[in-house]
Amino acid sequence: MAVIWQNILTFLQGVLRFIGDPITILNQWLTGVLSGWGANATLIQVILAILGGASLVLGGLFFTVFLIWLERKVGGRFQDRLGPNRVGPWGLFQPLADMVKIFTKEYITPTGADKIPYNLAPVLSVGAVLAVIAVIPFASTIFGVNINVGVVYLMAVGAIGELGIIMAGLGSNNKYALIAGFRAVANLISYEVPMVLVLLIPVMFSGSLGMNDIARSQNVWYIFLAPLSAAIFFIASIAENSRAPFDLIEADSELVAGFNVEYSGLKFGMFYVADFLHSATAALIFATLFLGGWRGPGAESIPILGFIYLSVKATVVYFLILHIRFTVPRFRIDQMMNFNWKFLTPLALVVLAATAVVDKAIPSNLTALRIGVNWIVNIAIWVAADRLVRVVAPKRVVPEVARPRPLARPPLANPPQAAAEHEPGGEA
Amino acid sequence: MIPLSWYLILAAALMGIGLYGVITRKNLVGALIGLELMLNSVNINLLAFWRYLHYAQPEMDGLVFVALAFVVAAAETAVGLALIISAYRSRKTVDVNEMNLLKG
Amino acid sequence: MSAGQVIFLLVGAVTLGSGIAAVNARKMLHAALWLVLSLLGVAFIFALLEASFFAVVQVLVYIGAIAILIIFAVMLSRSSLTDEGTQTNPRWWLAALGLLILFVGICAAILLWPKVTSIPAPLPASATDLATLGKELVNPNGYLVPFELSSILLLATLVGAIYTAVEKKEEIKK
Amino acid sequence: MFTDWIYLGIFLVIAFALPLAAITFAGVISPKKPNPIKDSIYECGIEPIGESRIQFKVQYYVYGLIFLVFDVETVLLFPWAVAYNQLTLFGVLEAVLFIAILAAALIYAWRKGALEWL
Repeated sequence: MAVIWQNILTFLQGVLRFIGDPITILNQWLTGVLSGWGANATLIQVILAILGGASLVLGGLFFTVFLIWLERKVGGRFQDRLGPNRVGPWGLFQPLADMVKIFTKEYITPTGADKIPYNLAPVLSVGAVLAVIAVIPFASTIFGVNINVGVVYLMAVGAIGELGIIMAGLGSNNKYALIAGFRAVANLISYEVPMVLVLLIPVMFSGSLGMNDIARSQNVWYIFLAPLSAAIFFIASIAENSRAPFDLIEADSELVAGFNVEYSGLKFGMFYVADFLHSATAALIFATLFLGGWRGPGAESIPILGFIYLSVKATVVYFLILHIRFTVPRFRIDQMMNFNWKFLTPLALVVLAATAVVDKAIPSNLTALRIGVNWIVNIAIWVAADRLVRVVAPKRVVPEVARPRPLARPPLANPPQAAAEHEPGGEA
Repeated sequence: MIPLSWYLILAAALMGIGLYGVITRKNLVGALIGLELMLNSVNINLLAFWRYLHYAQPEMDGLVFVALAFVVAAAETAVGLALIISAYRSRKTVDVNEMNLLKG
Repeated sequence: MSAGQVIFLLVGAVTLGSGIAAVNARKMLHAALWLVLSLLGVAFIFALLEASFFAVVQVLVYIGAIAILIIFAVMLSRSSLTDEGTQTNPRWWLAALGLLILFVGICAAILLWPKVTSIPAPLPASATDLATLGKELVNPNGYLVPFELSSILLLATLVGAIYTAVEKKEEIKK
Repeated sequence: MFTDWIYLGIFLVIAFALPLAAITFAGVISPKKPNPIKDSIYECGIEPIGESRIQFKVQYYVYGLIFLVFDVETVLLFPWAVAYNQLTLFGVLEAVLFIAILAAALIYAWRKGALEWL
């Protein structure tokens, strides 16, 4: 009897351990199985790498289906609609139906299209976003790869995405697509400048470029040490995935539908997937860099907890992105460029320099003092920037579209201003 | 293991291709593209020497040189393209053979 | 032949092939796109050399900025878009011949050099650590002067390029 | 370390190959009935006039240029940021000088009117 109990207990312990840290245990198990089949160590590593990579990529692609549903549902609620609600419970299967439809749509290649760039563009777009997943640490043991240049890799992969947009614009043989593509790229590269600048701050604090190292080193969330940089990074990453208010790429009222007008079927679908997945990865990256990533109570010993923490943090950020998307009107392109080059970039430069000097001046073991001084400096910079904008910015001439008009009703016999005319000082 | 000579020969070939582009292209932008290839071949060489011929203590010279080569390459491209745009604006061509103002 | 050598040969072939295509393409836009592929190949070569930081920076700077700048510049000059005639000088074969001889000469020189067969020692951990590079860059006895000078070079680049490229106000009025 | 890169290479191949495979697969199962009207360029139903590869204004180039300058700057600043914890205050101030010179570049571009879209 005792033996059976013992067995059940060990089994339960095993299950718990598996739930706590599935990837490591799966890894060990697969390694055992494969070496049992007589594979050598290199081959096992390669096979595991292929399996891991394929599962991450496929997971990303199918997760997008859920993201699309989420975005439509949340967007519906923001706009006082129901959102998808016919196919499946709460319309959950709607994106699946869309997927089937988009798979069977005809590809229409416009006349005069440049075949190779035209067909390569959607692959580059979606591949660049998928490649980001490789360096995101989902938990202390669950990550694709912790290369020692993870942060720069993120930016480099973004460059491939820009290339995809340029190719789509050039290949389509369409003026609208070309203009939209070039505007999109001008937009993306512009907002990359403040993004890279504030990206240096987590790197400075953690002393590493690896994403997992950055997550691991956050005893204090970096948003508390560098609130202004976090804000700049957040704004720039919204602009990078071209969400409203920066959605000039898809400015439907100006540029038909952006650089992907000439695409149909799954080629268009790939741009769509890239778009949705991009904002999800942006939320994940923000959570990793500034919100402590998978860090939380007990996350070191039980990796799955870290995964849950990261999901919660990323969901909050993602919801914020959605909130901004559905409530803020679009910028004009000149406003957008001005905002970036004349406000965000100088601000990022100042914040970077100030944070570097201030944080060096304070010993790093005085955490409370560090946070306090950093906040004071950040707030001071923000106030100064705000004042400067008001002083320097040219006075806007507001066109008279809302001139006071004559009222339909006659003025009151005793205007209420009469009471205000009594000077309080006159009494003395 | 890959021998050092492979990298050097690859860099030499890339340098030759780039130089060919610079010499033969009529279009100035095309010449600049050739120049980019040449700069890259230099970087391959620098990194290969850094990787293969560093002795006892780690030498950062190779890496610093590559970093500075990046800066110089960026400066060269930016100014070169600006000159091309300026030339195009005044002469409406980017053809090297038609820029013969000094020919007399 | 080891796996590393196979990868090297593949990447090298792609790099050189797309390089040749880049200098021969009729349309400048295609040349720029071939250049991108070639630069990507160079990035992989850097990764093979275990210079991971520069492999990534290669993509970031060359593909993300320089190639895009070249494409922008191509789109600015109309004649380079429409001109689809032969893009090379008539005596291109002379250049090709000369460069081939040069290439063979360089190869001979490389292969005769005694150190060419040296096998790379495993990199010490401090060599792959970027912090070493960073400290060296701001070390007054190291590379501080080039570091600051590169900043000034970038400033000069920006000033010069903007001064050259942006139209003067009088020209706009004309 | 190096195995990380092999893994990353495999991951990149998968990340780019899977969408390619999906697109090819959808191309096989989807109908193919092209006709000239359907394939014509979509410009709001109006016949396209002239070449589609139009000339662009110089502003794109200027933004690209400023971006290039700042992008290259980060090449030098990233190693510095990694070494930040091991540097003295002097080392930090050197980098601040570096950033200040770049800020001067940005201010020049601003004064020169190069940042205006119009």
